[in-house]
Amino acid sequence: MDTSLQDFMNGSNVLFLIWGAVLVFSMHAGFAFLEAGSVRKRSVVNAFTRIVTDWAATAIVYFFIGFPIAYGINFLGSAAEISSAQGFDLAHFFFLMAFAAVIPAVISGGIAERAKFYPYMIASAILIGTVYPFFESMVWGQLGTLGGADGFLAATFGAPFHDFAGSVVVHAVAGWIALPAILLLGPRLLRYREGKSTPLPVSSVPYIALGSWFLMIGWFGFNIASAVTLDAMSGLVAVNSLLAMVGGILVANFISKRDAVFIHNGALAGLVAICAGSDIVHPISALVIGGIGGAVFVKGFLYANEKWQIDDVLGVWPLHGLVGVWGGISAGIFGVTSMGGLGGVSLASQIIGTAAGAGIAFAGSYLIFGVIKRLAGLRLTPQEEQIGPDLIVHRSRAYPEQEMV
Amino acid sequence: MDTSLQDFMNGSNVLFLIWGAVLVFSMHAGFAFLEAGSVRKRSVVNAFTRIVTDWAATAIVYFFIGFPIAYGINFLGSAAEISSAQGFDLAHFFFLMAFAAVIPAVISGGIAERAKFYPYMIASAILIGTVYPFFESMVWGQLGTLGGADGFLAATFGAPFHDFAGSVVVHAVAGWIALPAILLLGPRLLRYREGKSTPLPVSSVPYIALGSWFLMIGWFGFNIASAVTLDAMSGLVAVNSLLAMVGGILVANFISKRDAVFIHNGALAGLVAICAGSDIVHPISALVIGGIGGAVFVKGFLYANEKWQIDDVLGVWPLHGLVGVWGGISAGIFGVTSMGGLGGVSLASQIIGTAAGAGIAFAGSYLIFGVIKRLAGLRLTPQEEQIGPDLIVHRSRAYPEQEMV
Amino acid sequence: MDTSLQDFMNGSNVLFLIWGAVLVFSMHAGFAFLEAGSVRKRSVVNAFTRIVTDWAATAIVYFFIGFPIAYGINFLGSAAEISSAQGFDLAHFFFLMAFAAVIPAVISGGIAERAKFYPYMIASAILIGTVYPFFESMVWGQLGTLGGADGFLAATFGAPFHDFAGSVVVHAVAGWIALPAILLLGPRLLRYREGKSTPLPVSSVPYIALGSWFLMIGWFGFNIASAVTLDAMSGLVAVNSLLAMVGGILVANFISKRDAVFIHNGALAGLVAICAGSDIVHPISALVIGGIGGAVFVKGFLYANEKWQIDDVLGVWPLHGLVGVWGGISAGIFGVTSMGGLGGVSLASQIIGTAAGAGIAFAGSYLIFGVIKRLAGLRLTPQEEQIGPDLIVHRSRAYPEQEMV
Amino acid sequence: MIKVEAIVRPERIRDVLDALAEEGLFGVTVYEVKGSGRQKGFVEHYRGLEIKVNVLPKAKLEIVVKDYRVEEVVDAIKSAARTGEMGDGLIFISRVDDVIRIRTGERGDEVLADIEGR
Amino acid sequence: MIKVEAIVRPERIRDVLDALAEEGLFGVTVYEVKGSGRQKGFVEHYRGLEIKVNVLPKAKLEIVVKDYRVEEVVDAIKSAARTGEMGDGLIFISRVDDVIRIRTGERGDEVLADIEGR
Amino acid sequence: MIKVEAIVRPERIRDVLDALAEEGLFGVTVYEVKGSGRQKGFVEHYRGLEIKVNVLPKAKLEIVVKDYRVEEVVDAIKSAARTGEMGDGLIFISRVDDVIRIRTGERGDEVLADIEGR
Ligand SMILES: Nc1ncnc2c1ncn2[C@@H]1O[C@H](COP(=O)(O)OP(=O)(O)O)[C@@H](O)[C@H]1O
Ligand SMILES: Nc1ncnc2c1ncn2[C@@H]1O[C@H](COP(=O)(O)OP(=O)(O)O)[C@@H](O)[C@H]1O
Ligand SMILES: Nc1ncnc2c1ncn2[C@@H]1O[C@H](COP(=O)(O)OP(=O)(O)O)[C@@H](O)[C@H]1O
Repeated sequence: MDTSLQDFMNGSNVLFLIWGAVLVFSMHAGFAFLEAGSVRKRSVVNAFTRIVTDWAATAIVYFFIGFPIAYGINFLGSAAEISSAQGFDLAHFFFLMAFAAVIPAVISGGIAERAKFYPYMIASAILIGTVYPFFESMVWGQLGTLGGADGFLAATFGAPFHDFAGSVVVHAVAGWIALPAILLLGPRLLRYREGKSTPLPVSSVPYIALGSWFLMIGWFGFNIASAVTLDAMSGLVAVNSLLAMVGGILVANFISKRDAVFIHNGALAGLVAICAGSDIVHPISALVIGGIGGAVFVKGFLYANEKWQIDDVLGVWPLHGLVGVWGGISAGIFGVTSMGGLGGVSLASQIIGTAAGAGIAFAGSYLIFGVIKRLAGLRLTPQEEQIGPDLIVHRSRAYPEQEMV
Repeated sequence: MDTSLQDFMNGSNVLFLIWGAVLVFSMHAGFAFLEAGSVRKRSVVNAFTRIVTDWAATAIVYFFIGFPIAYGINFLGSAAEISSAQGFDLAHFFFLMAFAAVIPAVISGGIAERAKFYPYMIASAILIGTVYPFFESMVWGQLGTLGGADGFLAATFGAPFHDFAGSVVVHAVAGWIALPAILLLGPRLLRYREGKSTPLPVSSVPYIALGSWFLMIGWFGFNIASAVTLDAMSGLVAVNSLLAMVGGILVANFISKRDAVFIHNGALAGLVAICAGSDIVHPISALVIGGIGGAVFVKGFLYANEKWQIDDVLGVWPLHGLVGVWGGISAGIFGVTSMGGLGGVSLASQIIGTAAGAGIAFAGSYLIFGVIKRLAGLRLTPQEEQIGPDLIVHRSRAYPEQEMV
Repeated sequence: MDTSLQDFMNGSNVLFLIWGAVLVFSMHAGFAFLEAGSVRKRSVVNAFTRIVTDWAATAIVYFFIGFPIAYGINFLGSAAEISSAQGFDLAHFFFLMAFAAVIPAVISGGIAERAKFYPYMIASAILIGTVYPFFESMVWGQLGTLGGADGFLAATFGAPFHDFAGSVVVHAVAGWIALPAILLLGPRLLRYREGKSTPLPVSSVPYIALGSWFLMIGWFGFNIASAVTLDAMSGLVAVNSLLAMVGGILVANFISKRDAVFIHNGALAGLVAICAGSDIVHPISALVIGGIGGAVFVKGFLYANEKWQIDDVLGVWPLHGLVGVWGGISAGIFGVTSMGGLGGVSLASQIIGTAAGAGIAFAGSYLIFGVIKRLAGLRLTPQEEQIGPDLIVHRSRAYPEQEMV
Repeated sequence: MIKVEAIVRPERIRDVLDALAEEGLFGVTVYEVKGSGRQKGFVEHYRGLEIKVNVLPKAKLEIVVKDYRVEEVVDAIKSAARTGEMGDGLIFISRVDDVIRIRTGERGDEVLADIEGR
Repeated sequence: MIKVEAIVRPERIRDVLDALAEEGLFGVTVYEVKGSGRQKGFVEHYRGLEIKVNVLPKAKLEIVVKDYRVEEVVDAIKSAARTGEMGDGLIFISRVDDVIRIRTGERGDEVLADIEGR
Repeated sequence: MIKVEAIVRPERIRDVLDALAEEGLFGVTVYEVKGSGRQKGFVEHYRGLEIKVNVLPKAKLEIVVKDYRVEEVVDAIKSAARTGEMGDGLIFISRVDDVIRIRTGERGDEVLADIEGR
């Protein structure tokens, strides 16, 4: 192959990754609006600010620490050295950094309206530099213990842990990291009164819809570009993502009787569920996987927030934690050839890999949020919370003109 | 060509289609916000919910029925069987499914604020499984009667019906499908009082603008990826789309005296008009085609909604129906080489193909909406309409926090 | 290379440019929302309308005049003639036209709430047909005086003026064009009272955030597709853009004490700063460049709007003008190999090129806005301004339903 | 001088204003309010969580008139605002001691005389 | 008939409505208002520019009752709205000369009698 | 005790509040309202459809003061709110029978005495 063709192919592969990375970056706009719409007006500015600064903090920590831990590649050499093959490694870093940034965005949705600004940001940053890349390394990276072709699980059960686009590595881990943060923080004031659930109204259904649209759109970059190079590109991943999303929408619609917020979240549940197996299951299986994902979310949300009285504002633990677990396992069920899948997957590996992810995430997060809580406190005072984080943390309101005379 | 290069090229073509499909998918966010901004606050949640669930219903019907009818390809084999050439057919399905989903989104904009939820959804789904793929097959698909290189029109008039990106197959069909639905439903309460038009206020110009932006942006995927493979890719399509949009904006601006809603819709009118001929006309022709499209929309909207008192909330019949017809015909006028175009087009074929599309759409829709109206009713009761579909159908409001005490 | 491969490669390159162009186009939605959120409610419709019609006017002027001036290529031949190599030149035009459209969008943000509609639009159009392409030609185009490999600067200082993605050609020029427009217009009524600054409240922080997100996302197209062809594609540009943005966010956060608007603008400052050197500096340098960009913006904004009482509503002069200058110079500082950069850059050339851009822009703009001011006036009357441009210019309001009884 | 305050359904406010205008009464001030009374509110659902909302959107209009016009105003409002369903609203009548027009400085009945036609 | 107007903290409005409902008083009209008083406002920041906001969001509720119920109403509001911090608000008592129910045309005390239970 | 209600142009509300504050009057409640009167509304256009809007945004402020301060208040409002163009608004004066401060339980003139300075 002559050089110019090689350059062209490298460039195309870089474009593929960057196309994906930009879409995953755009999901962050989605996290921002999903949270802004789901909280009360007093917490809207805070939602936007946290999402964008967390992205920034993640980029730095993952650049210097997370990516090197996970893949053994660092970018401390000169610009010429680190950008060989048209900067493919850098592009890959960008794509995976955008995955890592899901972690603080998910936590943010759970702890909204009552958390302090910096303690939460520091805890998130520590997790991005430790727990997250450690597990990533075991599945996708240099360790390969769980996901490597000759890692422990592959050797034991005949197939490694398969998590194509991160149902577990990203979503389950994010959800199970968020849970301790939510528990350690406790519910918002007046969320439960004398043991009774008294829901706090969301501020804007249109913002929730906008957030979901950004997430739905960007998710196709998330899943499809997980192929990393164009010769591994697959239309199957795209259609599986599509149909899983569709399954989530329809099931959420039916079991919630046309509840707009549940439906828009149901789409996301379908997408969380399909990440792991999107490259190996049949589209009809994807529809089922996504549909079950939608149901797991709706039911999980009601159990968590109503019954167990965990004030998980956006339902991030059911959405990413529970549905992510379902995604990891479902790849083992539907990925086998007898179910019309492409095979090369083992249910045992899936269960173990998934459990490991959830367990490590929960434990690591409990430790780090626990320590930070002790050292600095995680929560605003009740008076501050009553006034709201926008005025307290940012000295501003979401709609200044309306609020002024 | 060695395999890895072939894989790379297949993968690139799949990326091309998926890039387009994701952009067309993002247009759905546009439909949602365009409708949400154009209705009153009581119908905002309903707008969002209908747009997203219709997408879901379309995906399923088109996967199992529509695409197989139109192209003779189904996806019932195993994952391995259906994803040859890196899943090119699946990617193509995704792209075309996103086109099909324009149908219910367009209807939705016409019947907003007063339609029942499921009857409308079922009628849309039936249309996606019958009328739409039937006409699609005649133009782009296995029948090829109108659009095939050796179809009836090609044989008769020397050139087949040319509809590159669906001015007719998608937009005119959508608009002429929407018209009977709107007529069978009748105008909103108080929209016309004692024969006089009393406009109902739109809720949000910013949402209308946001919707238009999503549509304008996504439309470049719609038109450009209609080339299907990269070797047929053309910068001409891109610039023609650009200039037609620009023509629509400027003409709408001038004839409406800076009416913000008309201007944002004018951009879309330009884009509807150019779909058919975007691959063959000269950019200056595109500017003219788009400009006339803008004028057709503005005038058509006023005639329909004011004079004929058709309560087409978003003006979908003029926008997609009338401008789509203009698009189909204009390709025959400006596509010929004497007008600087690439040729290979016949005005007679364009007129016949366009008329066929509008006629089949109108008739098929009249039948299906008529039957559903008889069986289940299409419309909320006056009391329900007064309260609004958000509370009646979804038991929620768009801005819960504001509305509560 | 056989033809089909050549076609495929051409098509891929066209896709690359179009991918970028669509992203840059989407930045315009960002400009629209950034301005809509930053003005008072009475000026929201005007913001949306100006941004979209300016895009249209720019497209036409740049198609017929600007691009031919800058690159010596026109599109007056037949469609067949102008679309060789799959319409690569047309795609390139689209991409660069989207750059040119930054000019009126930036001016718009500075003169918001008080400018007349057409005088400003005409002045912008004239600038797009004269000053802008003239300087563009000197840096990127046929003149090449500053940026050409054998232009004047290259001959004198050993390296041409390097402005990869337009810190200077686009942003500094836009900012320094906006400044005279703002000065000639004067501050909004009541913005400064008896020499004291009395800030006018912004209408919506969420819209500011939405605008920033569109801009941040689209910016990756702006920078990355500046490589123009895939064989010049570079992951380095992507990561440098990312880290510069991140630097801008974090520095703005720290020096403004979590001010949401500053933080979202800080991201943009980082991106403006990195455009020039994004293909040659090391990612760690990019972080520093972006961070300093964030600081320059925050401080520049306060100086301009508070101290010097220039009512630059969105802070476009500090953001694009000052930070753009910093971007041009910083490429000369950090681009050299001793700083880990790829070299081929001269600080002297950078300073001269940058100063030339700012100077030409300021002078040309002063002249054109000055003449138009004399001939037609630039500003609404005080009574009109009090009522607001939405009602005066567009006879409509942003939230009609809310305002009506 | 008498202040007439009427709480009506928001969808009726235009009709009420028209009815008043027909009597030559153009000077009116309108408030967006929420009301609770006999009309039932809605049980709303967000992510499956029930919220019972007992207050409903209402419009309140306030018009200050010369004493002898009160019954005219009450009748105009009643006939334009009535649907017969729960939630039609109430009218309150109370006394105002003085009225001043800011623009002219006029006071008392004179101000109201002034504004009854246009 | 007496009109009781109370300006309270917005976050207390639900409690006040509940307290009134316990007394059998369901007919209430609520306004979103802004108030200034002894409670300090906030200094807000937008792009570093300071804006001092002296008016704070408040809720006002208005309830017209028969004369003898006034003290009951005042007590209910006081106990449900009080936090003890600056900004708790005021209650105003004034006279209403007549009340008309639009739906039925009833007038006077009768209207209020009618609405005290549900 | 007297209640002074003033309907003014929204853009004048800050000036009015400042003028009142200069008199030592900080306790004020503000409403966003719509008003119709002699000032003409706008004919708006949406997608070419004309909507005539006769009501215009206004601000209403309400201040309860001791009887002897009424003229002071009226003058402060008048001078701060007047532009001389149609639409400057009206001031209504009426009687209040009692005032209660929720925080302290104080009643009557005492409440108002208390709030006149800060
Ligand atoms: N006693 C009252 N004091 C103040 N406002 C009241 C009172 N009673 C009713 N209202 C207002 O009148 C509105 C309509 O009252 P409602 O009892 O629902 O209908 P109807 O008057 O037709 O029986 C309420 O929503 C409330 O705003
Ligand atoms: N004289 C007054 N007239 C009208 N409204 C008043 C008056 N004094 C106070 N208010 C209203 O009561 C609210 C609470 O008053 P404030 O002085 O802050 O608290 P507190 O009554 O606990 O001392 C104010 O925000 C304002 O809306
Ligand atoms: N009789 C009235 N009753 C209640 N409000 C009134 C009355 N007349 C005028 N208003 C209020 O005063 C505002 C200004 O009145 P308008 O007639 O437009 O101006 P001006 O008082 O300067 O002639 C109106 O918008 C309305 O809110």
